[in-house]
Amino acid sequence: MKIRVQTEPFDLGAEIAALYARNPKVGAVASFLGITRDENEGYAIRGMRLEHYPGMTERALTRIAAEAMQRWPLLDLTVVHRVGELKPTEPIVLVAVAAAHRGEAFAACEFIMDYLKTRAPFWKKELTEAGGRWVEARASDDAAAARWDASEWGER
Amino acid sequence: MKIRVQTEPFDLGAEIAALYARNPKVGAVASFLGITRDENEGYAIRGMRLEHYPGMTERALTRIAAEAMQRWPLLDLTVVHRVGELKPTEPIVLVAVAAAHRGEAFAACEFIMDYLKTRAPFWKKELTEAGGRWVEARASDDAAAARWDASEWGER
Amino acid sequence: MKLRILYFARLREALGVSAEEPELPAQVATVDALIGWLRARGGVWAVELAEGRAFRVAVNQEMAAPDTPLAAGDEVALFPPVTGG
Amino acid sequence: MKLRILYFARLREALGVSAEEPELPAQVATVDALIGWLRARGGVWAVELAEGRAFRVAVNQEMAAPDTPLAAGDEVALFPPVTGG
Repeated sequence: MKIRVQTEPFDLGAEIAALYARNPKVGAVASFLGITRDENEGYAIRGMRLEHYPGMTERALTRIAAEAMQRWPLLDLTVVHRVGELKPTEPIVLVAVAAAHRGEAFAACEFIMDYLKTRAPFWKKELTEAGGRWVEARASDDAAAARWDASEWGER
Repeated sequence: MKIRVQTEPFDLGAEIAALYARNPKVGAVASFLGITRDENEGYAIRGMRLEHYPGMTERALTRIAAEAMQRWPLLDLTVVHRVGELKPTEPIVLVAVAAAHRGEAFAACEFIMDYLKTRAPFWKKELTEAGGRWVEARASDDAAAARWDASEWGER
Repeated sequence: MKLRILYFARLREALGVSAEEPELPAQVATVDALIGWLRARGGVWAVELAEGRAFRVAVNQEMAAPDTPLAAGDEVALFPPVTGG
Repeated sequence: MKLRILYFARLREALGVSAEEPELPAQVATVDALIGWLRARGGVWAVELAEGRAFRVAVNQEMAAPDTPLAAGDEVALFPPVTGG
Protein backbone atom coordinates (compact mmCIF):
# COMPACT_ATOMS: atom_id res chain seq x y z
CA MET A 1 0.00 0.00 0.00
CA LYS A 2 1.52 3.28 -1.12
CA ILE A 3 0.16 6.72 -0.21
CA ARG A 4 1.94 9.85 -1.45
CA VAL A 5 1.22 13.59 -1.51
CA GLN A 6 3.70 15.45 -3.66
CA THR A 7 4.30 18.54 -5.80
CA GLU A 8 6.24 16.57 -8.47
CA PRO A 9 4.57 14.80 -11.41
CA PHE A 10 4.31 11.00 -11.20
CA ASP A 11 4.85 8.24 -13.75
CA LEU A 12 1.52 6.48 -14.20
CA GLY A 13 2.98 3.51 -16.09
CA ALA A 14 5.63 2.91 -13.43
CA GLU A 15 3.14 3.28 -10.56
CA ILE A 16 0.81 0.68 -12.08
CA ALA A 17 3.62 -1.69 -13.09
CA ALA A 18 4.81 -1.65 -9.46
CA LEU A 19 1.43 -3.15 -8.47
CA TYR A 20 1.57 -6.26 -10.67
CA ALA A 21 5.04 -6.82 -12.14
CA ARG A 22 6.32 -8.78 -9.16
CA ASN A 23 3.05 -10.30 -7.96
CA PRO A 24 1.67 -13.07 -10.22
CA LYS A 25 -1.49 -13.26 -8.06
CA VAL A 26 -2.66 -9.93 -9.53
CA GLY A 27 -5.14 -10.44 -12.37
CA ALA A 28 -6.72 -6.98 -12.40
CA VAL A 29 -5.64 -3.39 -11.87
CA ALA A 30 -8.38 -0.76 -11.94
CA SER A 31 -7.13 2.79 -11.92
CA PHE A 32 -8.33 6.33 -11.99
CA LEU A 33 -6.43 9.38 -13.16
CA GLY A 34 -7.84 12.82 -12.36
CA ILE A 35 -6.59 15.58 -14.66
CA THR A 36 -6.71 19.39 -14.60
CA ARG A 37 -9.20 20.66 -17.19
CA ASP A 38 -9.21 24.02 -18.96
CA GLU A 39 -12.84 24.67 -18.00
CA ASN A 40 -15.05 24.23 -14.93
CA GLU A 41 -18.67 25.25 -14.46
CA GLY A 42 -18.38 27.64 -17.38
CA TYR A 43 -15.14 29.29 -16.24
CA ALA A 44 -12.04 29.13 -18.45
CA ILE A 45 -9.19 27.78 -16.29
CA ARG A 46 -5.55 28.71 -16.86
CA GLY A 47 -4.33 26.59 -14.00
CA MET A 48 -4.98 25.76 -10.39
CA ARG A 49 -3.32 25.69 -7.00
CA LEU A 50 -3.97 22.73 -4.77
CA GLU A 51 -3.70 23.40 -1.06
CA HIS A 52 -3.71 20.64 1.56
CA TYR A 53 -3.36 20.05 5.29
CA PRO A 54 0.02 18.35 5.70
CA GLY A 55 -0.16 15.47 8.13
CA MET A 56 -3.92 15.16 8.15
CA THR A 57 -3.97 14.52 4.39
CA GLU A 58 -1.74 11.46 4.66
CA ARG A 59 -3.72 10.23 7.66
CA ALA A 60 -7.03 10.60 5.84
CA LEU A 61 -5.76 8.86 2.68
CA THR A 62 -4.25 6.04 4.71
CA ARG A 63 -7.50 5.54 6.55
CA ILE A 64 -9.52 5.47 3.31
CA ALA A 65 -7.09 3.00 1.73
CA ALA A 66 -7.15 0.78 4.81
CA GLU A 67 -10.94 0.74 4.74
CA ALA A 68 -10.88 -0.34 1.08
CA MET A 69 -8.44 -3.15 1.94
CA GLN A 70 -10.83 -4.28 4.64
CA ARG A 71 -13.97 -4.15 2.48
CA TRP A 72 -12.56 -6.04 -0.53
CA PRO A 73 -9.97 -8.80 -1.06
CA LEU A 74 -7.31 -6.51 -2.57
CA LEU A 75 -3.68 -7.34 -3.16
CA ASP A 76 -2.19 -3.84 -3.25
CA LEU A 77 -3.03 -0.24 -4.00
CA THR A 78 -1.45 3.12 -4.70
CA VAL A 79 -2.76 6.64 -4.13
CA VAL A 80 -0.72 9.61 -5.36
CA HIS A 81 -2.11 13.13 -5.05
CA ARG A 82 -0.35 16.24 -6.25
CA VAL A 83 -0.42 19.63 -4.54
CA GLY A 84 0.83 23.05 -5.62
CA GLU A 85 0.50 24.59 -9.06
CA LEU A 86 -1.08 22.58 -11.88
CA LYS A 87 -1.84 23.46 -15.49
CA PRO A 88 -4.57 22.02 -17.74
CA THR A 89 -3.77 18.46 -18.94
CA GLU A 90 -1.60 17.87 -15.84
CA PRO A 91 -2.62 14.84 -13.72
CA ILE A 92 -3.80 15.63 -10.18
CA VAL A 93 -4.49 12.25 -8.65
CA LEU A 94 -3.90 8.56 -9.33
CA VAL A 95 -5.74 5.76 -7.55
CA ALA A 96 -4.74 2.26 -8.69
CA VAL A 97 -6.03 -0.95 -7.11
CA ALA A 98 -4.71 -4.47 -7.69
CA ALA A 99 -6.76 -7.61 -7.04
CA ALA A 100 -7.18 -11.13 -8.39
CA HIS A 101 -10.42 -10.22 -10.19
CA ARG A 102 -11.90 -7.11 -11.73
CA GLY A 103 -15.07 -6.69 -9.64
CA GLU A 104 -13.29 -5.83 -6.42
CA ALA A 105 -10.61 -3.76 -8.19
CA PHE A 106 -13.22 -1.53 -9.83
CA ALA A 107 -15.35 -1.20 -6.69
CA ALA A 108 -12.41 -0.33 -4.43
CA CYS A 109 -10.99 2.18 -6.91
CA GLU A 110 -14.31 4.01 -7.13
CA PHE A 111 -14.78 3.83 -3.35
CA ILE A 112 -11.37 5.39 -2.71
CA MET A 113 -12.05 8.21 -5.19
CA ASP A 114 -15.48 8.93 -3.69
CA TYR A 115 -14.09 9.04 -0.15
CA LEU A 116 -11.01 11.03 -1.18
CA LYS A 117 -13.27 13.64 -2.82
CA THR A 118 -15.25 14.15 0.39
CA ARG A 119 -12.86 13.29 3.26
CA ALA A 120 -9.28 14.13 2.32
CA PRO A 121 -8.27 17.74 3.15
CA PHE A 122 -7.40 19.15 -0.27
CA TRP A 123 -8.73 22.41 -1.69
CA LYS A 124 -8.58 23.63 -5.26
CA LYS A 125 -8.23 27.26 -6.25
CA GLU A 126 -8.71 27.80 -9.95
CA LEU A 127 -7.02 30.61 -11.83
CA THR A 128 -9.64 32.13 -14.15
CA GLU A 129 -9.60 35.29 -16.31
CA ALA A 130 -11.21 37.12 -13.39
CA GLY A 131 -8.64 35.92 -10.84
CA GLY A 132 -8.51 33.12 -8.30
CA ARG A 133 -11.69 31.14 -7.55
CA TRP A 134 -12.00 28.56 -4.78
CA VAL A 135 -13.82 25.48 -6.10
CA GLU A 136 -17.04 24.76 -4.23
CA ALA A 137 -17.71 21.27 -2.90
CA ARG A 138 -20.30 19.46 -5.02
CA ALA A 139 -23.41 17.79 -3.62
CA SER A 140 -22.95 15.04 -6.24
CA ASP A 141 -19.66 14.07 -4.56
CA ASP A 142 -21.41 13.72 -1.21
CA ALA A 143 -24.04 11.54 -2.88
CA ALA A 144 -21.35 9.41 -4.54
CA ALA A 145 -19.65 8.84 -1.19
CA ALA A 146 -22.92 8.13 0.61
CA ARG A 147 -23.78 5.21 -1.66
CA TRP A 148 -21.01 3.18 0.02
CA ASP A 149 -22.66 3.49 3.44
CA ALA A 150 -25.27 0.94 2.51
CA SER A 151 -23.27 -2.07 1.39
CA GLU A 152 -25.14 -2.40 -1.89
CA TRP A 153 -21.96 -2.59 -3.97
CA GLY A 154 -22.12 -6.38 -4.14
CA GLU A 155 -25.35 -6.23 -6.07
CA ARG A 156 -23.73 -4.73 -9.13
CA MET B 1 -11.44 5.80 -30.32
CA LYS B 2 -8.69 3.23 -30.69
CA ILE B 3 -9.26 -0.54 -30.91
CA ARG B 4 -6.30 -2.87 -31.33
CA VAL B 5 -5.71 -6.64 -31.21
CA GLN B 6 -2.02 -7.48 -31.19
CA THR B 7 0.60 -10.04 -30.16
CA GLU B 8 3.08 -7.36 -29.02
CA PRO B 9 3.10 -5.85 -25.52
CA PHE B 10 1.68 -2.34 -25.15
CA ASP B 11 2.83 0.71 -23.19
CA LEU B 12 0.12 1.48 -20.65
CA GLY B 13 1.49 4.91 -19.74
CA ALA B 14 1.69 5.98 -23.39
CA GLU B 15 -1.78 4.63 -24.19
CA ILE B 16 -3.35 6.59 -21.32
CA ALA B 17 -1.33 9.76 -21.98
CA ALA B 18 -2.63 9.70 -25.56
CA LEU B 19 -6.16 10.05 -24.17
CA TYR B 20 -5.63 13.27 -22.19
CA ALA B 21 -2.33 14.96 -23.07
CA ARG B 22 -3.73 16.90 -26.01
CA ASN B 23 -7.32 17.29 -24.83
CA PRO B 24 -7.79 19.77 -21.94
CA LYS B 25 -11.50 18.82 -21.72
CA VAL B 26 -10.52 15.46 -20.18
CA GLY B 27 -10.80 15.51 -16.39
CA ALA B 28 -10.96 11.77 -15.77
CA VAL B 29 -9.44 8.59 -17.19
CA ALA B 30 -10.69 5.31 -15.75
CA SER B 31 -8.76 2.28 -16.86
CA PHE B 32 -8.60 -1.44 -16.43
CA LEU B 33 -5.60 -3.66 -16.96
CA GLY B 34 -6.13 -7.43 -17.08
CA ILE B 35 -3.04 -9.47 -16.28
CA THR B 36 -2.06 -13.15 -16.63
CA ARG B 37 -1.99 -14.80 -13.20
CA ASP B 38 0.03 -17.83 -12.12
CA GLU B 39 -3.05 -19.58 -10.76
CA ASN B 40 -6.69 -20.10 -11.80
CA GLU B 41 -9.37 -22.14 -10.10
CA GLY B 42 -6.71 -24.05 -8.20
CA TYR B 43 -4.52 -24.81 -11.23
CA ALA B 44 -0.93 -23.55 -11.33
CA ILE B 45 -0.49 -21.67 -14.60
CA ARG B 46 2.83 -21.46 -16.46
CA GLY B 47 1.40 -19.36 -19.24
CA MET B 48 -1.49 -19.12 -21.62
CA ARG B 49 -2.31 -18.91 -25.29
CA LEU B 50 -4.99 -16.49 -26.37
CA GLU B 51 -6.83 -17.41 -29.56
CA HIS B 52 -9.21 -15.07 -31.33
CA TYR B 53 -11.36 -14.78 -34.45
CA PRO B 54 -9.58 -12.23 -36.63
CA GLY B 55 -12.00 -9.77 -38.17
CA MET B 56 -14.91 -10.57 -35.89
CA THR B 57 -12.87 -9.59 -32.82
CA GLU B 58 -12.24 -6.07 -34.07
CA ARG B 59 -15.89 -5.78 -35.15
CA ALA B 60 -17.15 -6.90 -31.73
CA LEU B 61 -14.81 -4.57 -29.83
CA THR B 62 -15.71 -1.64 -32.08
CA ARG B 63 -19.39 -2.28 -31.51
CA ILE B 64 -18.96 -2.48 -27.73
CA ALA B 65 -16.90 0.74 -27.69
CA ALA B 66 -19.46 2.53 -29.88
CA GLU B 67 -22.24 1.48 -27.54
CA ALA B 68 -20.29 2.89 -24.58
CA MET B 69 -19.79 6.18 -26.44
CA GLN B 70 -23.53 6.31 -27.03
CA ARG B 71 -24.52 5.50 -23.44
CA TRP B 72 -22.21 7.99 -21.73
CA PRO B 73 -20.75 11.42 -22.58
CA LEU B 74 -17.22 10.16 -23.23
CA LEU B 75 -14.38 12.05 -24.86
CA ASP B 76 -12.21 9.17 -26.05
CA LEU B 77 -11.35 5.55 -25.30
CA THR B 78 -8.79 2.89 -26.04
CA VAL B 79 -9.11 -0.90 -26.05
CA VAL B 80 -5.98 -3.02 -26.60
CA HIS B 81 -6.19 -6.81 -26.35
CA ARG B 82 -3.26 -9.14 -26.77
CA VAL B 83 -3.38 -12.56 -28.41
CA GLY B 84 -0.81 -15.34 -28.64
CA GLU B 85 1.47 -16.58 -25.87
CA LEU B 86 1.41 -14.82 -22.49
CA LYS B 87 3.28 -15.53 -19.26
CA PRO B 88 2.18 -14.72 -15.71
CA THR B 89 2.48 -10.99 -14.89
CA GLU B 90 2.05 -10.10 -18.58
CA PRO B 91 -0.86 -7.73 -19.35
CA ILE B 92 -3.65 -9.16 -21.52
CA VAL B 93 -6.05 -6.29 -21.98
CA LEU B 94 -6.26 -2.55 -21.44
CA VAL B 95 -9.51 -0.59 -21.46
CA ALA B 96 -9.08 3.15 -20.81
CA VAL B 97 -11.92 5.68 -20.97
CA ALA B 98 -11.59 9.47 -20.96
CA ALA B 99 -14.41 11.81 -19.92
CA ALA B 100 -14.92 15.18 -18.26
CA HIS B 101 -15.98 13.56 -14.96
CA ARG B 102 -15.25 10.32 -13.16
CA GLY B 103 -18.74 8.81 -12.94
CA GLU B 104 -19.13 8.17 -16.64
CA ALA B 105 -15.48 7.15 -17.07
CA PHE B 106 -15.79 4.43 -14.40
CA ALA B 107 -19.17 3.21 -15.65
CA ALA B 108 -18.10 2.99 -19.29
CA CYS B 109 -14.82 1.25 -18.43
CA GLU B 110 -16.65 -1.43 -16.44
CA PHE B 111 -19.32 -1.76 -19.11
CA ILE B 112 -16.73 -2.34 -21.84
CA MET B 113 -14.92 -4.96 -19.75
CA ASP B 114 -18.17 -6.78 -18.93
CA TYR B 115 -19.24 -6.85 -22.58
CA LEU B 116 -15.76 -7.75 -23.82
CA LYS B 117 -15.71 -10.71 -21.41
CA THR B 118 -18.98 -12.10 -22.81
CA ARG B 119 -19.16 -10.88 -26.43
CA ALA B 120 -15.70 -10.55 -27.95
CA PRO B 121 -14.39 -13.77 -29.57
CA PHE B 122 -11.28 -14.53 -27.53
CA TRP B 123 -10.48 -17.88 -25.92
CA LYS B 124 -7.86 -18.63 -23.29
CA LYS B 125 -5.96 -21.88 -23.09
CA GLU B 126 -3.93 -22.18 -19.92
CA LEU B 127 -0.74 -24.20 -19.73
CA THR B 128 -0.87 -26.17 -16.47
CA GLU B 129 1.35 -28.94 -15.10
CA ALA B 130 -1.09 -31.44 -16.63
CA GLY B 131 -1.03 -29.80 -20.06
CA GLY B 132 -3.28 -27.34 -21.86
CA ARG B 133 -6.65 -26.45 -20.37
CA TRP B 134 -9.29 -24.34 -22.09
CA VAL B 135 -10.71 -21.82 -19.66
CA GLU B 136 -14.46 -22.24 -19.14
CA ALA B 137 -16.76 -19.24 -19.45
CA ARG B 138 -17.95 -18.05 -16.03
CA ALA B 139 -21.57 -17.49 -15.09
CA SER B 140 -20.45 -14.48 -13.02
CA ASP B 141 -19.29 -12.78 -16.22
CA ASP B 142 -22.72 -13.28 -17.79
CA ALA B 143 -24.29 -11.80 -14.66
CA ALA B 144 -21.90 -8.84 -14.76
CA ALA B 145 -22.81 -8.13 -18.38
CA ALA B 146 -26.54 -8.58 -17.75
CA ARG B 147 -26.65 -5.80 -15.14
CA TRP B 148 -26.17 -3.24 -17.95
CA ASP B 149 -29.37 -4.37 -19.70
CA ALA B 150 -31.48 -2.58 -17.13
CA SER B 151 -30.15 0.95 -17.12
CA GLU B 152 -29.63 1.07 -13.39
CA TRP B 153 -26.06 2.36 -13.64
CA GLY B 154 -27.17 5.95 -13.04
CA GLU B 155 -28.42 5.09 -9.58
CA ARG B 156 -24.95 4.50 -8.24
CA MET C 1 -24.95 -24.07 -51.57
CA LYS C 2 -21.40 -23.51 -50.45
CA LEU C 3 -20.51 -22.00 -47.06
CA ARG C 4 -17.22 -21.29 -45.37
CA ILE C 5 -17.28 -22.73 -41.84
CA LEU C 6 -14.67 -21.81 -39.21
CA TYR C 7 -14.06 -23.56 -35.88
CA PHE C 8 -12.29 -22.00 -32.91
CA ALA C 9 -10.64 -22.91 -29.63
CA ARG C 10 -11.77 -26.09 -27.84
CA LEU C 11 -14.27 -26.88 -30.60
CA ARG C 12 -11.58 -26.61 -33.28
CA GLU C 13 -9.41 -29.05 -31.33
CA ALA C 14 -12.24 -31.47 -30.54
CA LEU C 15 -13.49 -31.58 -34.14
CA GLY C 16 -9.99 -31.63 -35.57
CA VAL C 17 -10.74 -28.99 -38.20
CA SER C 18 -10.27 -25.24 -38.29
CA ALA C 19 -12.04 -24.44 -41.57
CA GLU C 20 -14.00 -26.18 -44.32
CA GLU C 21 -16.15 -25.26 -47.32
CA PRO C 22 -18.77 -27.95 -47.61
CA GLU C 23 -21.39 -28.17 -50.37
CA LEU C 24 -24.76 -28.13 -48.57
CA PRO C 25 -28.22 -29.27 -49.69
CA ALA C 26 -30.57 -26.35 -50.37
CA GLN C 27 -32.78 -27.10 -47.38
CA VAL C 28 -29.92 -26.16 -45.00
CA ALA C 29 -31.10 -22.56 -44.95
CA THR C 30 -30.71 -21.59 -41.27
CA VAL C 31 -28.13 -21.91 -38.50
CA ASP C 32 -30.31 -24.53 -36.83
CA ALA C 33 -30.47 -26.62 -40.01
CA LEU C 34 -26.70 -26.35 -40.45
CA ILE C 35 -26.07 -27.59 -36.91
CA GLY C 36 -28.41 -30.53 -37.59
CA TRP C 37 -26.55 -31.30 -40.81
CA LEU C 38 -23.15 -31.23 -39.05
CA ARG C 39 -24.48 -33.29 -36.13
CA ALA C 40 -25.63 -35.94 -38.61
CA ARG C 41 -21.98 -36.62 -39.43
CA GLY C 42 -22.04 -38.61 -36.18
CA GLY C 43 -19.05 -39.41 -33.94
CA VAL C 44 -17.39 -36.38 -32.41
CA TRP C 45 -19.74 -34.08 -34.39
CA ALA C 46 -22.80 -35.58 -32.72
CA VAL C 47 -21.11 -35.32 -29.32
CA GLU C 48 -19.74 -31.77 -29.53
CA LEU C 49 -22.81 -30.27 -31.18
CA ALA C 50 -25.36 -32.20 -29.11
CA GLU C 51 -28.35 -30.31 -27.70
CA GLY C 52 -27.41 -28.70 -24.40
CA ARG C 53 -23.71 -28.34 -25.23
CA ALA C 54 -22.50 -24.77 -24.84
CA PHE C 55 -21.38 -23.41 -28.20
CA ARG C 56 -21.98 -20.22 -30.14
CA VAL C 57 -22.52 -19.52 -33.83
CA ALA C 58 -21.60 -16.40 -35.75
CA VAL C 59 -22.70 -15.63 -39.32
CA ASN C 60 -20.58 -13.17 -41.26
CA GLN C 61 -18.85 -12.22 -38.00
CA GLU C 62 -22.05 -11.33 -36.15
CA MET C 63 -23.49 -13.45 -33.35
CA ALA C 64 -26.32 -15.56 -34.78
CA ALA C 65 -29.49 -17.23 -33.47
CA PRO C 66 -30.92 -20.65 -34.46
CA ASP C 67 -33.22 -19.03 -37.02
CA THR C 68 -30.55 -16.80 -38.60
CA PRO C 69 -30.79 -17.45 -42.38
CA LEU C 70 -27.81 -18.70 -44.39
CA ALA C 71 -26.90 -17.80 -47.97
CA ALA C 72 -24.25 -19.07 -50.35
CA GLY C 73 -20.85 -17.58 -49.58
CA ASP C 74 -21.62 -16.83 -45.92
CA GLU C 75 -18.86 -17.16 -43.34
CA VAL C 76 -20.18 -19.22 -40.43
CA ALA C 77 -18.17 -19.73 -37.25
CA LEU C 78 -18.70 -22.22 -34.42
CA PHE C 79 -16.96 -21.68 -31.10
CA PRO C 80 -17.24 -22.10 -27.32
CA PRO C 81 -18.48 -19.28 -25.06
CA VAL C 82 -15.78 -16.60 -25.09
CA THR C 83 -13.16 -16.22 -22.34
CA GLY C 84 -11.03 -13.19 -23.19
CA GLY C 85 -10.25 -10.12 -21.14
CA MET D 1 -5.90 26.67 28.02
CA LYS D 2 -3.76 27.06 24.92
CA LEU D 3 -4.69 25.54 21.53
CA ARG D 4 -3.05 25.65 18.14
CA ILE D 5 -5.63 26.66 15.50
CA LEU D 6 -4.99 26.27 11.76
CA TYR D 7 -7.06 27.79 8.93
CA PHE D 8 -7.07 26.52 5.35
CA ALA D 9 -8.07 27.54 1.85
CA ARG D 10 -10.91 30.05 1.43
CA LEU D 11 -11.34 30.36 5.21
CA ARG D 12 -7.65 31.15 5.70
CA GLU D 13 -7.91 33.90 3.08
CA ALA D 14 -11.19 35.33 4.40
CA LEU D 15 -10.00 35.42 8.03
CA GLY D 16 -6.53 36.62 7.04
CA VAL D 17 -4.76 34.16 9.33
CA SER D 18 -3.26 30.72 8.74
CA ALA D 19 -2.39 29.77 12.32
CA GLU D 20 -2.70 31.13 15.85
CA GLU D 21 -2.22 29.92 19.43
CA PRO D 22 -4.79 31.78 21.52
CA GLU D 23 -5.17 31.49 25.30
CA LEU D 24 -8.73 30.29 25.89
CA PRO D 25 -10.97 30.48 28.95
CA ALA D 26 -11.48 27.10 30.63
CA GLN D 27 -15.13 26.88 29.64
CA VAL D 28 -14.15 26.57 25.95
CA ALA D 29 -14.03 22.80 26.28
CA THR D 30 -15.66 21.63 23.02
CA VAL D 31 -15.51 22.40 19.29
CA ASP D 32 -18.87 24.11 19.55
CA ALA D 33 -17.69 26.36 22.36
CA LEU D 34 -14.54 27.24 20.43
CA ILE D 35 -16.56 28.25 17.37
CA GLY D 36 -18.75 30.44 19.61
CA TRP D 37 -15.66 32.04 21.12
CA LEU D 38 -14.16 32.77 17.67
CA ARG D 39 -17.49 34.06 16.38
CA ALA D 40 -17.63 36.49 19.30
CA ARG D 41 -14.62 38.26 17.81
CA GLY D 42 -17.18 39.84 15.48
CA GLY D 43 -16.54 41.22 11.99
CA VAL D 44 -15.34 38.66 9.46
CA TRP D 45 -15.24 36.01 12.21
CA ALA D 46 -18.94 36.37 12.87
CA VAL D 47 -19.65 36.29 9.14
CA GLU D 48 -17.49 33.32 8.13
CA LEU D 49 -18.35 31.17 11.14
CA ALA D 50 -22.05 32.07 11.23
CA GLU D 51 -24.58 29.27 11.73
CA GLY D 52 -25.39 27.70 8.38
CA ARG D 53 -22.01 28.51 6.79
CA ALA D 54 -20.32 25.41 5.39
CA PHE D 55 -17.07 24.75 7.22
CA ARG D 56 -15.44 21.74 8.80
CA VAL D 57 -13.43 21.29 11.98
CA ALA D 58 -10.69 18.75 12.66
CA VAL D 59 -9.13 18.07 16.06
CA ASN D 60 -5.68 16.54 16.08
CA GLN D 61 -6.07 15.79 12.36
CA GLU D 62 -9.31 13.85 12.73
CA MET D 63 -12.69 15.17 11.60
CA ALA D 64 -14.54 16.51 14.64
CA ALA D 65 -18.16 17.07 15.66
CA PRO D 66 -19.63 20.01 17.65
CA ASP D 67 -19.35 18.04 20.90
CA THR D 68 -15.77 16.85 20.33
CA PRO D 69 -13.86 17.78 23.54
CA LEU D 70 -10.79 20.02 23.46
CA ALA D 71 -7.71 19.79 25.66
CA ALA D 72 -4.67 22.01 26.09
CA GLY D 73 -2.16 21.48 23.29
CA ASP D 74 -4.71 20.19 20.76
CA GLU D 75 -4.29 21.04 17.10
CA VAL D 76 -7.62 22.33 15.79
CA ALA D 77 -8.18 23.08 12.10
CA LEU D 78 -11.01 25.01 10.43
CA PHE D 79 -11.54 24.68 6.70
CA PRO D 80 -14.15 24.63 3.91
CA PRO D 81 -15.60 21.36 2.59
CA VAL D 82 -12.82 19.59 0.72
CA THR D 83 -12.42 19.72 -3.07
CA GLY D 84 -9.45 17.52 -3.99
CA GLY D 85 -9.23 14.60 -6.39
